[in-house]
Amino acid sequence: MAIITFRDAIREAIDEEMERDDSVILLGEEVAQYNGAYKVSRGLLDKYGAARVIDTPISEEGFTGVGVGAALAGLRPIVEWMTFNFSLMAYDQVVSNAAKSRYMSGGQLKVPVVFRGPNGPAEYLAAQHSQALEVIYAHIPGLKVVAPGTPYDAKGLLKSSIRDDNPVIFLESEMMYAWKGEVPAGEYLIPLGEADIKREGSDVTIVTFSKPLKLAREAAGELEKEGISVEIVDVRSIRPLDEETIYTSVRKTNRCLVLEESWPFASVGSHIAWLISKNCFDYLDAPVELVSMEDVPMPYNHRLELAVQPSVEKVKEVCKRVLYKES
Amino acid sequence: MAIITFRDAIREAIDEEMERDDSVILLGEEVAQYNGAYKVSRGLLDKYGAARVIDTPISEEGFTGVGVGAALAGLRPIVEWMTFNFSLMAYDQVVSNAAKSRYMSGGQLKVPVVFRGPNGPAEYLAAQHSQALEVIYAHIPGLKVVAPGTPYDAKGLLKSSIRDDNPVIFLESEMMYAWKGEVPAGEYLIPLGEADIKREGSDVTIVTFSKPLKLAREAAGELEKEGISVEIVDVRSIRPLDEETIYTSVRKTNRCLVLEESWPFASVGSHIAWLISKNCFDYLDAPVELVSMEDVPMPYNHRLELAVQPSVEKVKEVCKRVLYKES
Amino acid sequence: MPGKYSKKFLEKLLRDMLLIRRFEEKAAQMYGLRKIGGFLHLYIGQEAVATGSIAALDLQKDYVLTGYRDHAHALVCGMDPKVAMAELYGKLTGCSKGKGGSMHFYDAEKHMLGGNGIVGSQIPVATGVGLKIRYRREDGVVLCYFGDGAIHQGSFHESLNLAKIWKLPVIYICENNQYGMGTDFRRVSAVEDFSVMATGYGIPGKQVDGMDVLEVYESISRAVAKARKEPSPFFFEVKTYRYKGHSMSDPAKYRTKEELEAHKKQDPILILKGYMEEKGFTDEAGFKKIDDEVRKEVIEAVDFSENSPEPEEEALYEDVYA
Amino acid sequence: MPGKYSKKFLEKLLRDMLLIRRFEEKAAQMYGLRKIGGFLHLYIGQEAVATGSIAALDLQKDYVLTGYRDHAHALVCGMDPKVAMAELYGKLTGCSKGKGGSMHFYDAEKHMLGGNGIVGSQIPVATGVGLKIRYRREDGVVLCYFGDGAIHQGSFHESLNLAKIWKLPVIYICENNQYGMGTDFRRVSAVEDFSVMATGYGIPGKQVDGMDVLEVYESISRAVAKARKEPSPFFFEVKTYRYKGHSMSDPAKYRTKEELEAHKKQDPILILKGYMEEKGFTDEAGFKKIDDEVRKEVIEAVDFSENSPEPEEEALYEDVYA
Ligand SMILES: Cc1ncc(C[n+]2csc(CCOP(=O)(O)OP(=O)(O)O)c2C)c(N)n1
Ligand SMILES: Cc1ncc(C[n+]2csc(CCOP(=O)(O)OP(=O)(O)O)c2C)c(N)n1
Ligand SMILES: [Mg+2]
Ligand SMILES: [Mg+2]
Repeated sequence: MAIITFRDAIREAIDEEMERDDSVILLGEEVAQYNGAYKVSRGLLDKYGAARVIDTPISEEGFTGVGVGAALAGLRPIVEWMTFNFSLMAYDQVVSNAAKSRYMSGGQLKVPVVFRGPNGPAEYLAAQHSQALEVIYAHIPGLKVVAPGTPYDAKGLLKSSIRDDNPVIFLESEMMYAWKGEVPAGEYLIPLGEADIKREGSDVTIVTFSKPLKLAREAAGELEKEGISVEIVDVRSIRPLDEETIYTSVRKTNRCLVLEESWPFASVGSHIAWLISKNCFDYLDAPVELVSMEDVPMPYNHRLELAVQPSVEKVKEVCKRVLYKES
Repeated sequence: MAIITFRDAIREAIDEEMERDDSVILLGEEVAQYNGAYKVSRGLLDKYGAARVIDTPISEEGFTGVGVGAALAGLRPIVEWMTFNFSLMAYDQVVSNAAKSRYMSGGQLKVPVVFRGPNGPAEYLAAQHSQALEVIYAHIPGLKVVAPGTPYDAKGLLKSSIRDDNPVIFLESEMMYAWKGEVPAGEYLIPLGEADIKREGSDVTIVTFSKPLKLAREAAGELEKEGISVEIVDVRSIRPLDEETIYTSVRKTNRCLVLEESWPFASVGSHIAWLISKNCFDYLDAPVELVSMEDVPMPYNHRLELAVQPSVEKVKEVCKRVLYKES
Repeated sequence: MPGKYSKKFLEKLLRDMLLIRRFEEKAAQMYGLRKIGGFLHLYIGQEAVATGSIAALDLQKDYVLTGYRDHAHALVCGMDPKVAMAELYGKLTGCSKGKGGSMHFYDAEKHMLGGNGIVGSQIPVATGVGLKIRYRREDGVVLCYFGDGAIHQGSFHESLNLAKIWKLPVIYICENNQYGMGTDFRRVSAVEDFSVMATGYGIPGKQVDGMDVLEVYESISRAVAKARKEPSPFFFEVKTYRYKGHSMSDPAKYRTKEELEAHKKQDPILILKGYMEEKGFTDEAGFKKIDDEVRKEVIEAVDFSENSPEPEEEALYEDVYA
Repeated sequence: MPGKYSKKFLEKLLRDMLLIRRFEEKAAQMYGLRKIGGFLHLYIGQEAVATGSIAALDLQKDYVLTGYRDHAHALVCGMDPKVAMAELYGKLTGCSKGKGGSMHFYDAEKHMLGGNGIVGSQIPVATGVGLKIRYRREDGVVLCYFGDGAIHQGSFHESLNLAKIWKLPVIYICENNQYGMGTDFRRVSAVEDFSVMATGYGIPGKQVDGMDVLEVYESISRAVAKARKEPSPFFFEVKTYRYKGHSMSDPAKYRTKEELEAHKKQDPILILKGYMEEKGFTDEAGFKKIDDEVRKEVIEAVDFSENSPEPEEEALYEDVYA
């Protein structure tokens, strides 16, 4: 299998879907002539032309709503938010229109639009540019929310998202774009709503999604050397959430931590932690723990910004805590 | 003690604070000449004049940002959102500026602004007008979020919120405005971050806030007749959250349900439910349950919209479930 | 313009306006009887705007999007008054199966894409519909309606710029009925003549008398014809007036009785009726005949709604996802 | 305008522009050495805009807010270059204690209220500062800066309308440096002359040559004087050019070398230098003296930053709440 970057996996997904279906278009800031702020759309303007790969002004509310309208009218727009931080300006369009048009019209309409771009912190970007904002979308019925952690998953899930008849929020990450992984040459689809066991283990379950998957894997590797066997459940899509796969794992290991990179208060992670606490109540040998961002805005200073984020050390420490081991 | 409405309690708080401190101003759609869409600000224009009670155009992003800027510059604006649904248009201003200016400036600035208005469903208003949106604010460090359930708490908490040097999101409810309760004549303040035991009991704890407090009380009254003793913890402020009062109650009753009216996925309620699951792990005799809105947009039809929302019946049923009683 | 319009065409306009008026009068009555709840925003007084402008469309290829004051637009697009009334009743037979209510009328088949309860929120959506038309090289246009209150939303500004740079066939229609809820538009608007706002986007802007259905029809028709040939946006400020309060709960104390009465003298139905009488196309009896037919239709709509079933509780979970 | 400006005043302008340029050249160098990380948006080429406009202010009563390209505005407001450089280094001695970085310079005492990383997000905030001035019946003004990219945000539209209806003393300055990131403004703008956009709000709008610090100073001074006397908003499109990429990671391939070189011939520092030479206020030696002083200051700023402590980890939890 080819080893390609997460960035290329995303591009391949978009490219293949644009090739396959001329109702797919891409719009956003700098997606065309600049080839994308993070070069995800490199080459697509040349291949598909300016009618299908469309540079927008800095008008997030406007072009997000345009994506909704074009979808209502029959296209399958992919809207790139340069980062999710800027989607705050377009939040009304997503919540009021994308998520609700179908319901409010009694099923007459559908809204096949994908909103995608980097979410979560990168480096040295400070408070306004380093937010993991998945919860503001995951909370809303009518939306789907997808959060791949590998190039393979990214491609298969994005293709499914583009073909989905519902509005899908697709989370990427600036730091992940350069990550590499195996991606098969031919076409494949990964259905939304299926978690994936990224590592089998018996002592403790780590439930995670998106970028922190890497931390989970690294921590699991190190813990293995200490004789601790970690199972990793990568939920991959947050909404719909594959609860059964999570519970099956936790009922086996009896111990669990949830790992994410957003703020902890009312996060996707704390929700999953409650679901497990409730649905695996009789199986849990320890409370379900959460490793997340610290509950503060992101500072610019690098030492501080690292301290704010989840880390391999933090994951290992909390794994030991749920195992009641001194660390 | 005088019996007054929630609406009047809010107005009294605003009135007293405007009287006390000329840096307090009120702005929002229809707050002045129309006396407020829900008549909360009745009489304030006459008393304080158009320089302090300011009608805005329908420009939520604009006037919310104006509130932030005026606060940065030394005023204490109270910004009324006609309803929280419309605050989606201003979300960037709250998250990017109100919540972060202090941190990003290394503590140079402060942002003493209150954003208030009705949150949650009323009646027959359908999907875009019936959202309980507290979680999109509660998730954000730098904000405080306050959610009174009685006129007494509303007045004391709003006065504290106006005097607070931080941005405070203050949740009211259209349905609550006409509710009546005892409010003492003189000035009093209720500190943010203190929960209140609204009813003592021994069998099960209901943790709640805002409008659903009423359901909790009604359910508790009915359950008492069935020999079930319910303790009600009204958290009153969501951020900061008074965790200790919650845990003390649950460690006593050993059973708990959290009651709210927002969607359940990654809600304030599911977060509290996880906190309890974790921090009262050794005390819980049953999983912590959540009673919330159903996970769907709000339908217009009245039968459906009632079915969507938490009810006394649902609360009673879930109380019995956590007590392992057949209902 | 003698002989410019056929009797048939004028009768259709008259019938549409009468249908809106009688439909809403009945809805208000049913609201009083608590058959209908929540917000009910009446269009009475503004009938000429939706009627005259949508008359310029071909709904095979054109589209309509508006705000929450949307009954008229749906009816003129051809929504069955039964289905419309049933939606107000929250019945399963309503256009949105009782899930939408007054603010959320949709008729996908007739290209009426809503109703929107969030002021200004439909403007970018309508712009996106225009993008689809342009992308597909169709010769349709979009009519995007919003109020004088909505014009101060950022969504207006962003959309007009987008429509201009992408040459989208979207006709933006500000229905200036003088008030946004209780607020006289002059109190919250930097300019009194909104048509100048189009200048900032290099878009043609025009004020139109919205009480005269033929003036509306002519202005919009011209823009539609141009946009069909060479896709590009247009902006209209249509001056109109609502006779009722903002919604059923608004006593409208912010205006004088004299002001209201003065506007009622410019009633769009009476103006058209007068014109038709002049042309010899109608008389009292002819007018009454149409009015009676329309009234009957509205009564049938009420009967239909009364006798329609409510949605089952399970319907809650349907239509969340496709 | 012979004799209009004192030598001292012109030297101050020259020094400010040189300080910006040398400060940023050094910052770019330190970025290359990885002493500074993240986004670093340089103002080089645009110096005349911040310098000329802020020179018109009295920062006892006036305020400045801008976007993420904010070093210049902070320095001209009087922020110590040491404190500015230390912020880029993320040091405790930085203006924001190392928490803000390049995009978040603040100097509350000098009324420089930021730096903002979200395009257009500062515009309503600046408008709110104007509201405070008006409410307190002060005679201050606010300068609100934003880019050609920001003008298409809804926040611009909403703010200008608010400022007009409330008569706020806010001077909106669009720094049109021709590009928003990689996008030539003409590609995404319905109009080429942004000053016409002011018409839609009944606000005076004017284009200004932003490479000529005195033209900037004069235009803004006049507006400041008017707004002090009778509070009201103004809008300026200041035409300028950035020599560097959008941020350090941008190779700026979207423009030709010729275009860049042509603009460099209009260098704001050289223009002022030439003017001062003409007036006999400076010569090569005099210019070099100021430049050397400024360069020394910048080196001291680097030394200061190098030797400053990092914040302690506990600082994380500080400054979240007041
Ligand atoms: C974003 C938003 N803000 C506020 C409201 C509440 N609201 C509903 S209608 C309305 C007035 C709108 O006036 P206008 O645009 O003139 O339309 P009209 O009602 O006159 O048809 C307001 C403030 C809303 N629905 N959405
Ligand atoms: C709301 C928002 N959208 C997008 C971005 C990413 N971004 C940062 S700067 C920029 C270009 C801004 O251009 P302009 O306003 O002309 O300012 P300049 O950089 O030229 O000074 C973009 C798109 C952002 N920071 N905020
Ligand atoms: Mg109106
Ligand atoms: Mg620019």
